[in-house]
Amino acid sequence: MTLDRRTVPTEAPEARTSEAGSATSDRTGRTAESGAAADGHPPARPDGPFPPAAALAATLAALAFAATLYAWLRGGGSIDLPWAPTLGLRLHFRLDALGALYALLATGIGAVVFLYSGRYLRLHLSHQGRPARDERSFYAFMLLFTVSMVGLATAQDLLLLFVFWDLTAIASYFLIGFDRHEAASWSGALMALLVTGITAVLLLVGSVMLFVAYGTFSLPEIIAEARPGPALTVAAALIALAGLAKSAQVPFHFWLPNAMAAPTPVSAYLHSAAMVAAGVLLIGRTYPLLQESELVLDGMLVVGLASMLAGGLIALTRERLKQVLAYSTVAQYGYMVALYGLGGAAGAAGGAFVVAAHALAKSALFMVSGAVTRASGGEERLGRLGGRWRTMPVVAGAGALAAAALAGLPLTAGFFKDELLFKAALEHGPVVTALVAAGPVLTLAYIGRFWGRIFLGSPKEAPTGPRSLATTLVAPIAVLALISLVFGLWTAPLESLAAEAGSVSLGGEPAGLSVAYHLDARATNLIALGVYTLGGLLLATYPRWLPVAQAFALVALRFGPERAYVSSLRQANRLSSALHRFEVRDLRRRVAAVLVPCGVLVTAGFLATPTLGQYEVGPLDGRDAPLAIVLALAAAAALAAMAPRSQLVLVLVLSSAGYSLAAVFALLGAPDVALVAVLVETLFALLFVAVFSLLPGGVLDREQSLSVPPSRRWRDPLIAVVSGLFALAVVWGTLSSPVPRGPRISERLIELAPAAHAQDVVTAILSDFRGLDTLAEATVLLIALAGVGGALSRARSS
Amino acid sequence: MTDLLFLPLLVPWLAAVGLVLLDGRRPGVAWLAVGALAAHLAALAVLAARVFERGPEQAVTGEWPAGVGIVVRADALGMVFALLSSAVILAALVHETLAGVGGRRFPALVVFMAAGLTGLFLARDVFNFYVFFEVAMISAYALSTYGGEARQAGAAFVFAVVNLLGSFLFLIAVAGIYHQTGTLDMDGVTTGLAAAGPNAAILIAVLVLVAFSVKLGLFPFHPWLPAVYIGARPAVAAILAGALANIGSYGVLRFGADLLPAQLRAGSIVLVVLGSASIVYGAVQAIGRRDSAEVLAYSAIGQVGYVLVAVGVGGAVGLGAAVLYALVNGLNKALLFLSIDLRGWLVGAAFAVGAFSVVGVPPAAGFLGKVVMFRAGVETGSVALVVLIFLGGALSFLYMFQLYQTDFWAGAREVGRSAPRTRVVVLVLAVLVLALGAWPEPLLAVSRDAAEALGPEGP
Amino acid sequence: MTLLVSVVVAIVFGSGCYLLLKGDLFRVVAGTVLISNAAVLTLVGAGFTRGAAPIRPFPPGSEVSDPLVQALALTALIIGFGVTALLLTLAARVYASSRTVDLDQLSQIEATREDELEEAEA
Amino acid sequence: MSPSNVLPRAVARFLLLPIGMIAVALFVKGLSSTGDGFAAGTVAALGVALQYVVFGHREAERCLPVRRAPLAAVVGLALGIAIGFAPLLSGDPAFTHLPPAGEKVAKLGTLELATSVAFDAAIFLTVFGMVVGIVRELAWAAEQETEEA
Repeated sequence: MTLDRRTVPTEAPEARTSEAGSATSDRTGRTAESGAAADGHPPARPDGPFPPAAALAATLAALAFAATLYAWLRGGGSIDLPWAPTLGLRLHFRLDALGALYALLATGIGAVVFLYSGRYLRLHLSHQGRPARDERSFYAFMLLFTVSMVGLATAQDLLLLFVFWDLTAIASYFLIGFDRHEAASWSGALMALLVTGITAVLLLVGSVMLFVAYGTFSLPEIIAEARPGPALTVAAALIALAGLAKSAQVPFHFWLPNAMAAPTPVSAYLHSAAMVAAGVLLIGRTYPLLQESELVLDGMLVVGLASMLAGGLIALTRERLKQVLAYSTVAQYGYMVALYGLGGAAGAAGGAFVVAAHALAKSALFMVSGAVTRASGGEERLGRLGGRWRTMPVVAGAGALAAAALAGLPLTAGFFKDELLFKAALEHGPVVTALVAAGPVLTLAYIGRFWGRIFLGSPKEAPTGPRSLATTLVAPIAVLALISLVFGLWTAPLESLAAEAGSVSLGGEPAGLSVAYHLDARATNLIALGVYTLGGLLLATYPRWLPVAQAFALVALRFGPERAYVSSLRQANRLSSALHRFEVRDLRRRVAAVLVPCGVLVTAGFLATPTLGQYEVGPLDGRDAPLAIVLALAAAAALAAMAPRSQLVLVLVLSSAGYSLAAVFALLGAPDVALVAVLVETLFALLFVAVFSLLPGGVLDREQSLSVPPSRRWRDPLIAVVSGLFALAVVWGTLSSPVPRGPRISERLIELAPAAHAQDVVTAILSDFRGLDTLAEATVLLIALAGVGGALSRARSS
Repeated sequence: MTDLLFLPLLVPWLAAVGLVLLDGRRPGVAWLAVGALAAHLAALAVLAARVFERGPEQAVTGEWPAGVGIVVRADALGMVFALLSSAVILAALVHETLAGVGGRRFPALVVFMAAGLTGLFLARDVFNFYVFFEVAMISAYALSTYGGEARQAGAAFVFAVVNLLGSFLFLIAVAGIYHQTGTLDMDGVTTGLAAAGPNAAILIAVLVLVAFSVKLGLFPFHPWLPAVYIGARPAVAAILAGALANIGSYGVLRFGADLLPAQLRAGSIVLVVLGSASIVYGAVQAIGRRDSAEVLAYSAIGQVGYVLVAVGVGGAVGLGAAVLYALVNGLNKALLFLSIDLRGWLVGAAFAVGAFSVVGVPPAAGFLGKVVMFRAGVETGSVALVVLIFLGGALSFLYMFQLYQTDFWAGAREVGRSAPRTRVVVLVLAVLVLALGAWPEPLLAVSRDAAEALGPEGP
Repeated sequence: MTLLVSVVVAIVFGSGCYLLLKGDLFRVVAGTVLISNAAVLTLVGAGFTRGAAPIRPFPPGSEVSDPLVQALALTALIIGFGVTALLLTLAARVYASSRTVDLDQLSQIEATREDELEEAEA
Repeated sequence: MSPSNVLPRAVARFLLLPIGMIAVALFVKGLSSTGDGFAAGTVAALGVALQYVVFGHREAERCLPVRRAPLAAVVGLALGIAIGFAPLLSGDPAFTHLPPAGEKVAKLGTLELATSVAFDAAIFLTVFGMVVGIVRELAWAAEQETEEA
């Protein structure tokens, strides 16, 4: 298995999850088992007592739900603590209606899903042969997710919002990758992380833009100050993009179907009520800024409609249960995004209402799919199911309720979700209304197909799973479905919460929201009737339409954004490999990589600054003749060092260059330097010869007979000449005319030397004025000795 | 009160000299070195606390006039980098001690490097800076042979040759600085260079930039870096990437913003271009690599690009961003490199923290680096810069998590088990990275103070 | 004079660079020795004054050579010596482990090792 | 070592004395004339290196206490650090030498006995130890190499 295949999905999700997925699960299942055996942990058992971790998680979530509800009923409240005063960051949380709505969803649905997970996860782990202790990380990340959602729902500071935003992405990453040995989990987790993580950076950029413009990250303060303008539009668009990506909207939607590699409770929670909801939450939270720009609103409307239609169409064609639901989620969040895009009170409050109504129904449906799959021994293809109502009537009934809620049938909360959409759309003319109405038509068709093919008809294969499902696998579905029904009949709580949440999104303006059944011929009712008729018709005749939808799905997958994602990942890896082939691997070019850019930069420096009059030849007269001669000698020796074939001759030439320089120092009035230079050159010669004596004879001369390839025959001297030229320029340039001929420290040193009890000023500097340098220099010598010892002792031992 | 000023330098220096004679493979000796470094870090922390509270502390050797004697000064910028470097070195030494030191002179060399770096960050004298720079570098050359494999000797040779070239260029710059200003004391140098000829000053600036770019491993000066980091043992790689590379960041800040502000402004576009090229080049190279050390080496090339870009942006925001990014990057690299030869799910968690920090996902501290970088980019009003930082981040997502999944999910690191105690340091670093992200005030305040310590470019 | 010193520095530096670009280990070390010498000469050349050695008593009437650059040059020389000594033994060590002083062969060995690393991971 | 190189051996042994004297002179005259601890240390070390070249390392080490060379370097450096930083104990900045500027110094011949002389001696020890240490390492490595060959 190459990495490419693991990183990059190679096929359309349907195909991959079927073939590649099962193939790898075979192999990795074995690895997991052997790993479990090696660790001494037996595989999880599907039966036994209810897992305490799940119980604990569910209890905590339920308590959090109760606390949130209590706090909300007591009028909300806020926490405001300093966090990072340097950037004006505050830990500012407020439980307003918008926050309460999402926090209640996250904790409430969380509690129900955790209850469901207890039994489900044991079944899942035992199916894979993994030990029960693997579930600990599952609950840890689920709880982290819950906490992050509550934080996200209540945060009032953009940077704080970003922190929780990314925390949800982290939790989601590890939950999708829970079956880390499966190829699908591998690529699905990476995809979700890349898509939501990278787009999260857009939220950060937008926030920083607002910070730079308004001097604060505090959302209420920014909203109070915000004035429409291009900067605000860009910031709002970036934030909206982050929200759209998280809500799995076209063109970022593809991460969601791939995230179905996660265990079903994760989907029931994250991919219906929480993770995807975070995107809409962000839009609702920053809506006062977003609605300043028509462009952003129109963009959201278009994206919402596109997601609604594309998601609905593809959902109609999917075979796997969770794939149907995933595309349905794309479509349903399209409703909400479209509502926010339509704008106004209806849009803002409607968006909030739809989130809740959808979350209840979709969460239940995901759990239905999980229950059915578990009861069928892992079967998750619609074509292989059927007639399941006989074996699991409660699930079938609850599922029917949830499906009805999703399809917007009367008596469920879902009915109002459609009605609100129609109402908002009607204000924008017939075209928008028609487009919007197409969504529910498709919903009715795909969800009807989903429910019907699971529960109706005759069983295609005998169920191989457990004969009866545990109560904790069924009850959570029933609870959510019933809540959907209750809110369909008793509309007041959800209505007021959504209205107030909408008002938060509108920056405090009241958002009227009237949710009630009207038995009259008002437009929304008529549209709803039309939708039911068309939807029913579509459901009845969908086999005939299927090729059209399938063609669309095929085209969308083949040429859609997922394809772009996959191919850009592949291209990036390919580009990297191509680039790596040019990576320098030998010393010569590593040296050239320093010298050549240095030469370029020096040239640039010349072009950028005036050079006229900056260079001086310096005084030179007849008395300097000896100096000029030794300098010439040194230069000649250095040039000669390039020629010799034998290493020993090279060392001799090198020494003569050094001695010539020592003579130069002596003539320049620097006897101390000259003395040390002579000594150091002597030592060098000694060391070179000593090291050469370590090498077998002939090696030094033989290597030199190697011929130089023609490509290098000119390049090396050229680089050398260029570096010589830039050295000339730099040294001449910096050693020419010091502009301020003010006091120099050297004069003070000469004055003060007697005070340091020394006649030789240089020695005074070395041992007194700059003794710290001398000490550090001596340290270099000691370290060199240590390094030499280390290198040679290993040379000896090797 | 000059005694405390020298104490952080004196402790490791003396300790290292003593340690040279002892066999570092004996656990007692290694723990002795750890103790010395811990004492050093404590002294440094006390000094730093005083500096942050009351402002810079300064002394001149021998009570001579400044310039005659060597000026030693602890200011916020130096303290920040000294603390980071020493903490990383200590972490690496503890890590290696727990795993078992394999070289006779390893502890001594590590402590020598701490001494050299401290001296360098305290130096307020151009030549003194160079001397301590060489103390740190020669320790690094010797350290990079640690492990004793053939490839390490080859890498050390490459490392030494290329960096020596950089050092000599820097030395030529020092000669130029002295000739142009008549002094070596940095305060005098600053005023002297402000009055120097523009051509001479820009040439000095170029040499300094090249010297520090080589240390940082910036594209296109980088080719020595992968060979050294890949060949080195994890502890050594952590020290090189987390501590030694700070010389480059600090040097660019100190010499650029403090001594050559006019040249920095004039050449800011060069810095931004070099930094951007590094960001993209490092990230693209990292994507296709499969070995942890290779990915991290190229990631290091990319990450230092951000520091350079931030310095190029300049101003209080840019310089503060550069300091903060260098700090966070040092910690990230120490954490990630030290984890290379470890296994187990806890190490996986620690590695994930490091990976999230590199890509800038909160609550890992790295997100602060991204925040300040974007702030610097937005304030310049350059769309291209913001897009570049975004792109660099996006690519780092890809390479970090490809690596994480290969190593910890696909089981590339499952073979063999590491002793639990060897994981301690990595876990501590991971917690530190998380804590600094969750409570960002210290990092933000410290990097702001450090940027303010820089001369005329500061606010 | 300034020009003359600069030209010699340039020649020594350029020759050193040429040796760095040569194909064997010890020429590279020789190159660093030359470059080190070029840097030291630059330091000495950076002095402001030329004349007698800065040792008291100064000969009357003549200028004294700048003592500071001499101290710097000394320090730089010695540091260069220490580092080059280490470099030389590193070269010996490289030779001992790979039995070649040819840099082409050495870089081939490095490339092969890296490729093995890649394959081992893939 | 064949008997034929008796002469070089005698010369080498004999040269040790003048070389040592040169080293001492360089050191003593350090503060007043050309030369300092580094030069003196190097010269002395070159004298020892000459013994290695002529006698081979085994014999050279038999008659000279060079096995302790790294110790000399360490002691020298430690001494240097101690002298450099000792003034901190009395509240003075580092590298404050005694006696203070301008005060009378006890003289030993021409050598002024300031602490900077002791500092120079520390440098002498370090340099001597380092150079001899490297020569020794190389000599032993050479022996190893010839044994393998």
